[in-house]
Amino acid sequence: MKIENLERPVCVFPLTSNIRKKETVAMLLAGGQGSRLGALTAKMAKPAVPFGGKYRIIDFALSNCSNSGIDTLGVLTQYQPLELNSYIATGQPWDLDRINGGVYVLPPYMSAKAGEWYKGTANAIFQNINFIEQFEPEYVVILSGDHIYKMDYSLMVDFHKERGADLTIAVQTVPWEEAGRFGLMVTDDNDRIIDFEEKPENPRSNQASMGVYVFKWEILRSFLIADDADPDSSKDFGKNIIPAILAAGKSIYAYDFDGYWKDVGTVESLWEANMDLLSESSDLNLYDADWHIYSRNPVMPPHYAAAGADVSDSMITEGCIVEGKVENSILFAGVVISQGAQVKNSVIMPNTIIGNDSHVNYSIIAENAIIGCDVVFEGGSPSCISVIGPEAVIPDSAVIKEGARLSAEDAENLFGEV
Amino acid sequence: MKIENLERPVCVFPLTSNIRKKETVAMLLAGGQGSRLGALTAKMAKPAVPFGGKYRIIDFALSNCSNSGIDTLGVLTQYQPLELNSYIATGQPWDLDRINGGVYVLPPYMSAKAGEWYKGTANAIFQNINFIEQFEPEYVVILSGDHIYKMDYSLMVDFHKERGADLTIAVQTVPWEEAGRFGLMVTDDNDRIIDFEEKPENPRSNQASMGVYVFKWEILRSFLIADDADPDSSKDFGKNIIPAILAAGKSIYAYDFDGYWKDVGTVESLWEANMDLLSESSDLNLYDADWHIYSRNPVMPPHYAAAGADVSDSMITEGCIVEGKVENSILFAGVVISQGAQVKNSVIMPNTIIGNDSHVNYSIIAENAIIGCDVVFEGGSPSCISVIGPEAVIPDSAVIKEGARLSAEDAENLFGEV
Amino acid sequence: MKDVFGLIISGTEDQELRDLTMMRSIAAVPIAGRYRVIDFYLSNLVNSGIHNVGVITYRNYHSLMDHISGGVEWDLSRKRDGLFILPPMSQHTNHNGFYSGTAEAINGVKSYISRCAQNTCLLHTNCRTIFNTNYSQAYEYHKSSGADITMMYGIPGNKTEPPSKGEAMISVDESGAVTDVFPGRTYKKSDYISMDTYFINKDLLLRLVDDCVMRGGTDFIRDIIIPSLGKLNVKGFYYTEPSYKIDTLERYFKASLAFLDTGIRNSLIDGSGPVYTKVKDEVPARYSKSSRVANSLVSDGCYIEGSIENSLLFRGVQVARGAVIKNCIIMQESQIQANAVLENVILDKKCTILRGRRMVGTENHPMIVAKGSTI
Amino acid sequence: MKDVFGLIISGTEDQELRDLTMMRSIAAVPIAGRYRVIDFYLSNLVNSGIHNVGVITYRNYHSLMDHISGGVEWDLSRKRDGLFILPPMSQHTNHNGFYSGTAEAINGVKSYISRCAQNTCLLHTNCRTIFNTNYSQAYEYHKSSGADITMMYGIPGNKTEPPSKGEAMISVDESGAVTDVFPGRTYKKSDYISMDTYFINKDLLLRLVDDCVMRGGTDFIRDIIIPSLGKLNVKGFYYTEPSYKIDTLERYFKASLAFLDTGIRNSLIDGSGPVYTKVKDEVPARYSKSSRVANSLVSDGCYIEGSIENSLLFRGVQVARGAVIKNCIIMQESQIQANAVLENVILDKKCTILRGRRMVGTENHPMIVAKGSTI
Repeated sequence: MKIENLERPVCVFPLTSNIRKKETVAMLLAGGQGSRLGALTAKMAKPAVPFGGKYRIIDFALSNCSNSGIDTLGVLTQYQPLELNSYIATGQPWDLDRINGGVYVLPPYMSAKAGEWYKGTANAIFQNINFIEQFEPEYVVILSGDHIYKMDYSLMVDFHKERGADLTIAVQTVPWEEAGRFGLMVTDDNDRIIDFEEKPENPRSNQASMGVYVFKWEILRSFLIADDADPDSSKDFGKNIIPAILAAGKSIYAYDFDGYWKDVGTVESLWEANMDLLSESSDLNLYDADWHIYSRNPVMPPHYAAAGADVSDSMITEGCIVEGKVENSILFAGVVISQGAQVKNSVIMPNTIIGNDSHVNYSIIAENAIIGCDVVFEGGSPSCISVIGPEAVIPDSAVIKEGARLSAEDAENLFGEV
Repeated sequence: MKIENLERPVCVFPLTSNIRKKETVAMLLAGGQGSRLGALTAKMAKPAVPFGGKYRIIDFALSNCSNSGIDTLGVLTQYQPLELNSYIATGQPWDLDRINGGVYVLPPYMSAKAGEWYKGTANAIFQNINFIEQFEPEYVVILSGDHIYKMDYSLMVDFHKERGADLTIAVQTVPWEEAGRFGLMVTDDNDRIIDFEEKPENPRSNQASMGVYVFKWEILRSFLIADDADPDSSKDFGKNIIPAILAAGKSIYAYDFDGYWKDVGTVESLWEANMDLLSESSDLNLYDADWHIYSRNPVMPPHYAAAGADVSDSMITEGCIVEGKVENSILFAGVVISQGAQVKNSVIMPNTIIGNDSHVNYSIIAENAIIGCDVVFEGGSPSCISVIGPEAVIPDSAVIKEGARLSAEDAENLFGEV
Repeated sequence: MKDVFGLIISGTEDQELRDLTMMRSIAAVPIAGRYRVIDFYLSNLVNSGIHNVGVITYRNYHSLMDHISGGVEWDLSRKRDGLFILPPMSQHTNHNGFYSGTAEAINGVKSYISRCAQNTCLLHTNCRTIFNTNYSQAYEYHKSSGADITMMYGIPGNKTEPPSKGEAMISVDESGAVTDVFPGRTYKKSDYISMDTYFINKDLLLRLVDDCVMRGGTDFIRDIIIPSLGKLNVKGFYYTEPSYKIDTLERYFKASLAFLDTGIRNSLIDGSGPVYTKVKDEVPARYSKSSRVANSLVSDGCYIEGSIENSLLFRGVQVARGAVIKNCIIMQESQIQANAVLENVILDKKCTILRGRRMVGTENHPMIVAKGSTI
Repeated sequence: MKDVFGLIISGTEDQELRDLTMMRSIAAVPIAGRYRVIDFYLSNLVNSGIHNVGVITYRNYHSLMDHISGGVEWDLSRKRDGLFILPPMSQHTNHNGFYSGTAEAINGVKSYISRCAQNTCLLHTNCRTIFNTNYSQAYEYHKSSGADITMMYGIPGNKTEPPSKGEAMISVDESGAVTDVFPGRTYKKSDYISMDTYFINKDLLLRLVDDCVMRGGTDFIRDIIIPSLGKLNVKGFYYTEPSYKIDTLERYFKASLAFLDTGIRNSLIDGSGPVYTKVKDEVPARYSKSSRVANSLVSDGCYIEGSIENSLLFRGVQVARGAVIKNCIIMQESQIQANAVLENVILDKKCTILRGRRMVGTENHPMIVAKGSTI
């Protein structure tokens, strides 16, 4: 006998699980701080920010994966991952607790040589090449955890296969006047991307990248390795990997997506996306039985609307108690709107209390905050939203200026300890 | 109404889970590289190293927690956590997939200010104070993930409560001649610790610390915070926290544990602990129905012993194929012992193949290795164990010197690519 | 409570609840806007630290099994112990699979009982009481009093009504010993009503049940408890917290509406620990411009355009513009079309009330509409 | 296979397996050293990408439910779809809960079938074949041939024996159409044996079953398939991979021993995908100094001091010093005491063979010892 004739027995699996080959693996970038959301992301990563009464931003990407039949994905975390870790946990709420595949949270780690933080979106994937390799995928889908949209990735993968593309980038047609804010794809008549412009002054295209990519894994792998060796690279998909693939003459296609899609990177866009849920005309429909958006929620009793409650044009979820008036607003679990309080055009995150006779308008109030009695939120408008951070306490009779942004510490400094 | 009268509704839970108060929380230190295990820990943390045919080292601490009724624990990882993450996953094999509590893997993370690796055992706990606080525990048990032992922590917590201790340290009585290798506790007649010596030349005690601590959480918390502020501290339990608590005159008790306990920090001690499973006289009993050691294993068929097999005094698990001779050895899942091969006094880790007519003796061969045909392992003894690393390939007719330590790369350099 | 396991008989002939128990056992009846009756039983056990629970199923147990199977929501999905669904038939019965009485039900699951690692059984012979408790006090009493059997009894919240036919009332002497157990409708010797909840040693239970079945007995109270009075040490533990019987339709209706009281609701839903139930993926409740709501409990998935008062809406209920709902219990996924009027009505799951229809019951005789009806 | 759901009838009257099916349905019979028969069925479905599976239970389904409940091991613990255990009784039957034939069994779970999101049913009318396959080819054939019903048929590995009484044989013409279905023991028109596996449109299945039951029919083959021949487009799909019938004790014995052949074992355990089963926490098998083992499959938890040859040992079997086991199937947790001799014996679970006892069967008539016996 010779060594080359030795054979492993059948049914031999890797140590920890029955991992089998997967055609498609998704990698979800969820490490961003989302610093433009200020106090809302002081203690949690942006994808963990609550949205729409009982969801978090990342629920959309996770539910999209689940509904698209992509059952194997890595979630790349780095900034304040505790909340996100325990939120995702086994992936059960998204039906992603698969034995063969499922969802894996991937923080940065220390190897025999050194420990390295993720230095950029591309570096985060690079550091997890081994994770991806164990599934021997043909295709890798790269997603971002901070967009609100419902998208069937499997259709995009099909498109990618049909075109035999090396890389497919999902694009949205945006109004020409706004195009300059985006990364834009210049395509030929066959949807093939011939050029790429990052926030140009004079746009040649109005097809904006959604940050959703499908790669042939072997192509992505080789470009990640080459990019890592380049000391001048900032290890970013948009700045380095995609330009390099384009320059190498690989076939890159644009996949046009015309559904609802919103980057909730600013307070105003986050507020707007929440309000879109209350709009009859919005494309953002959560009632679609074929495309459930899943989330993890503790069990609470139904919400209670007291005898004097006045509720219109709003979404209210479990555990809330409404004694006052709620108009055109979204209340998350466990929120209390006390007697005489008026909440309009606002988003009130979990377990927050609005005291008696307080008037809240055009605001996002984060979780576990306490707004005292007779507090007044002045003015405000869709382009000027006030934010009260998690755990903040606003004393009785305080006046919150329009567009104020107050973390718990700010509030304490401003009003003293209550 | 005033703000101080505002009340949250009942049944309001934290966002992600129905977390309720826990009397005792355990924190398991699993971040160590275990560099003295060489090639065995090149790609996985020491607690993930396979042990005893179908276990990993960490199974003992995890099973102890589960069997002790401690259902809430954090596992602190840092070095090569991927294997450990997917191994622990939901905690289901150890019955630790609890809704209220359960097992959490806690890697280092980046906060708004900065990202920090765990700088020492104490720093690892310090960085996770928030994690512990959410359970409002009375007691925190600190464990290490790299010892082989069966211990009912609940009895130690009871002892801690009865004594009203601030800190209780589990100790083993060791032979006086070996005492100098350990951290030793000097106690008075009431088991109260009056002094602590780290590896002294002239031991005053033979009670060695097992690295298992029960703290009053408020005490530990305050000492962790003080220690973190000290720039000269090395942030270590043994070097900093315990001496500081002792110096502060807090009540520290020694809890005497006289069961089997082994630190498998060296190749020889790891081999020895494995062999203890084959010894009739050893205290390490895996057949105890009241104290199951749980592990995660893929489903494989029963092992197959061929017509010419010769097996004695050995443990063999699922998925193995035995055609040759196996004596006083432990075979992990999916191992193949080809015709004519002889394996004695050895530990063969998962999915490794021993080629025809090869003779293996006094060795630990890691997972996924291939030992060719007619390979000879020379000599060896309990104090001189050979190690072949994961994925290593040893060509036909190679001779492995006694006590050799070869990683896959070493083997390739030595023998050339096969 | 390490040494206690729970055993729940999830239903017997519960005729008094009429249409609500036609298609399901009483344990699976929806209650309080988003729960099922058994949620209270399971949560009480789990919150008391009991992690081994057997549920004996009855005739139509599809909906019960759908609801509890796996036990994850109650943290009863475990390798050791956990939740066991015990089908009503067993290799030990010679019948066609159904038990006719509570003693027979227990007899059918003797092999489960024998296998339990715990020595004390906390037995619920029915699921017709809504209460929220931690059993540790009662268990301490059971142990310290040296009782063979401890029965929990109390005065339910809806005590102004006379006892119902199927109810067991008990008399207790000064030492706490149970002196008599008698049916509610016969004669009145005390105000104390059995909570159908017992602590009993496992081996004693097995022996009593064996003995009872051998003599042709079928009922736990009639054929086991009553004959034991005076012979065994049977103690009563007085339960002081609020509890509500739901053993008749009227009581079910009143107990449901009691949840609108914030004090009662809080004590029943989180008095000694939270009530857990199965989580569904529903969108938050949505109110339109034209909606009105007062003194009501509304679950996720509801879409309210009409007017609601003093009512409980389970998940996914639609109330169209102009519809008026007052003193009603509207179960999952029912639809109330435009301008329909409902007062003192219980709608079971998936009912449809057509445009402009009007149904009015009275407080003491609510109307009930069977599952899936279109009116 | 997105549009396919699986439906498994887990047992009927399987008298031929005698003691093995006294206490359990055939689906729960232990096989191949660590599996249960249903593991093969579930794994085949899951490995083919089918994630919605209903299992119709039969009389004694405790052990089946213990084994599969939750479905985690087969990755069938899902929010959408997953594994559904369908108790033998249903609100739609008027009987005392048991079905007497396969058509009746399906009739009892019509509500499950109607609720399935998938349009094609992959129906197993029995669990008496061991095979490892991916159904995608058969399904492609079903779709492309335009068949109303596609029956899988083949020539099982133990083909040298004559067909058994309960077996259905089929004739197929050149176009692939099934021309006849006839019982194995009557007359011989072909060598093709039905795999009891069908592809059929969900609505057609419901219609055929309705129609059958209305006319008093009970059996899927006799009362649905045979009357449909010539009227509906019933096609046969020829299955070429190895398969083993286990519908008689002799066949069960031979199929079990076939697993000792490495080629056969590999193809049955990992031919088109791995066979999943419930994981138990067992210590690796332990051999002592005095043990001897040849051509055997040995599971974890075994403790071997004696001698084993040509045998399959399930988990937790103890073989004491001097005991000799040859051509045997020893199920879970059985104990063979010192110097006992067993040859051509099937020991069911938890049997004890006392010191020095001797039991010898023959290859064609193995002895069988019922669960829990002490000999």
